[in-house]
Amino acid sequence: VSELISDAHEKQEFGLKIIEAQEEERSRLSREMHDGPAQMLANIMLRSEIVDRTYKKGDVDSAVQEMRNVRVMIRDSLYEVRRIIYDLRPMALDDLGLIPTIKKYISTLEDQHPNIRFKYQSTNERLHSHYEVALFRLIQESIQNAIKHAEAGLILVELDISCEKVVATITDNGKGIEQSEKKDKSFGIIGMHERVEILGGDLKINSSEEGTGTRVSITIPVEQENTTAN
Amino acid sequence: VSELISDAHEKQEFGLKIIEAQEEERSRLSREMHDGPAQMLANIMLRSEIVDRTYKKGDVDSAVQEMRNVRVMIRDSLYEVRRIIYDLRPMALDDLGLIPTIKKYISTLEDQHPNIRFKYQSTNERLHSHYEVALFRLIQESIQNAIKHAEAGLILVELDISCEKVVATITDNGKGIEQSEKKDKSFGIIGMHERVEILGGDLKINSSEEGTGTRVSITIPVEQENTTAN
Amino acid sequence: MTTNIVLIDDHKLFREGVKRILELETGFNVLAEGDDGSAATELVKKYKPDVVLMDINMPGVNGVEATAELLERYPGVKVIILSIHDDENYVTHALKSGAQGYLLKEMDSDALIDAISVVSEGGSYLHPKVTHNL
Ligand SMILES: Nc1ncnc2c1ncn2[C@@H]1O[C@H](COP(=O)(O)OP(=O)(O)OP(=O)(O)O)[C@@H](O)[C@H]1O
Ligand SMILES: Nc1ncnc2c1ncn2[C@@H]1O[C@H](COP(=O)(O)OP(=O)(O)OP(=O)(O)O)[C@@H](O)[C@H]1O
Ligand SMILES: [K+]
Ligand SMILES: [Mg+2]
Ligand SMILES: [Mg+2]
Ligand SMILES: [Mg+2]
Repeated sequence: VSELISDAHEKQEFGLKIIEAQEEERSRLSREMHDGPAQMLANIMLRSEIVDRTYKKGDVDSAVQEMRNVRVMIRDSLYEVRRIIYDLRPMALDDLGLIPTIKKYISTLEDQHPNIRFKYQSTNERLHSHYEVALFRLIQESIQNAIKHAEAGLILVELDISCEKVVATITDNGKGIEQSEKKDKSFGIIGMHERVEILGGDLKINSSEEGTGTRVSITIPVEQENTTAN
Repeated sequence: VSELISDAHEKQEFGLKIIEAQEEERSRLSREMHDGPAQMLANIMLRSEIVDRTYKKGDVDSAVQEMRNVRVMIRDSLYEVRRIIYDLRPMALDDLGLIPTIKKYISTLEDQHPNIRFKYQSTNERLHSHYEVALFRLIQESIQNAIKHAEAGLILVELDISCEKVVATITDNGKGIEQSEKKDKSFGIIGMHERVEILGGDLKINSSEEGTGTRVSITIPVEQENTTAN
Repeated sequence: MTTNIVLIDDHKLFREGVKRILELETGFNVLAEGDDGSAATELVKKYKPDVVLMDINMPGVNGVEATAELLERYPGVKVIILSIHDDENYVTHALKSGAQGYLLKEMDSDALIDAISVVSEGGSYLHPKVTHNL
């Protein structure tokens, strides 16, 4: 009986961790919406006020110029909203699957990093959508970390999908993770650990501060869609 | 050994269910953003295009008038974004705790239902924030269901917070749940079951189609903040 | 008579908007601007404005903390909080810091000018939409 209780307790602990992750994500999203679209719309409100004011003062040219500014700002907000929507759920994932979505994602990062390479091997079957989503998020966070923090000349993304497991490695030749730099508000790596644990997988981060870079290795056991028992 | 494996398997199953819930929420949010702010901003882009055209035709007065219309639309989008931000995380929950937040929430529903009553009993301690958030969501969904589907004259929300458990019941005297009406796209009740399971609690829904209404009973074992071991 | 203003907000475009509106009005002068709550006390010390317009949500020191700190050292200065949120919790929290005004960022320019005028003359100002929620 006591074992049952401790099992139930462990399950609840685990569940709570996940609710925590979920609420953390909600807060992050709400901050993102606040600093992005909400703030941008407030800006637009204000600027469109200026159109009115300048026009009333008889300065038609300035009013028209302001109107153009407003339009540019409206377009930017729309893009920002679209970006958030995409981040919530890359459409391509459901339609095309993991590998094309990663390809497409990396192609959108050209502005952010000039040298991201993608190598993959696959038995070519679709994974269950939960795995695809989770793997996409894990790879996305690892790439973002390499872009934001590593100052690397090269970021290499490797993906190997076989019948019983998926192995993803994200390697950069940058400056490595400085232990002292760990911030309170960083949830990227913590979130990755949680996600991998949920999936019963394994996450290793090897990094040296001698400038030989960082390697994130993710291994997830999977059942492929077509080989699923039920 | 085989027991260990089956344990690991069960944990993974459980984890996957949660990822599913999380992704379901993401999809919902992304739909909401798409149908709300994104659509609204696209309309605004179009309208502001008209402003420009009208201006180029030399009709400055109309252009400025049209700009005022655009402003109203921008304000509506801002309200919509703000609503989404609130839904992500009711601010009051962190500041005030569960009972005041529910009171406040119910007070905002006056437009939607004329007769929602709230009764509560509490040892008056704050619960751990995960419990507060989860309970708020469960109660919110149950009230929303009663408002949307029950056609009830009265919705009664009861909350009893004691040292070792929280019991919430949401009762309506409406038409009951029609089994045939269960839709594919409904995630409310499914999501509630998942959340309650995470918390190691119990969810019962009693409903009859003879118009005696529906009762949702939620029981969650808790440790209160001040009695937590660590 | 000119009302002198210091403007604290982390969004440059928003600051520009506020400045443009106040430039178009006579009697208002934006002396300085900052993008973080921690800048407020320094700027007030240096420029001695009548009114500070203070955003709530900023990275680093937020507007409510900054207002409390500012008013402790310079009790004579008037502060108007700027916020996206109309939630009453936000408003009461913000007013507890000692601010004299609360303005939603969706304000029209009349509300902005009203608020500054009222507050600089010793009154207090709540955005009409906020008053409704309280
Ligand atoms: N590839 C990398 N190269 C160098 N440093 C890294 C790398 N990845 C992570 N780091 C360091 O580890 C820290 C923690 O990373 P983590 O992803 O958890 O947080 P973050 O990226 O700072 O914030 P968030 O992911 O929440 O936006 C980073 O702040 C950075 O200092
Ligand atoms: N209190 C109630 N009275 C009558 N019918 C109900 C009540 N609660 C739920 N139902 C019925 O059960 C169905 C499933 O409810 P559920 O909350 O899962 O989905 P939904 O409310 O339709 O959609 P969603 O919650 O995803 O917006 C509803 O569509 C409705 O027909
Ligand atoms: K701001
Ligand atoms: Mg990161
Ligand atoms: Mg529902
Ligand atoms: Mg801000």
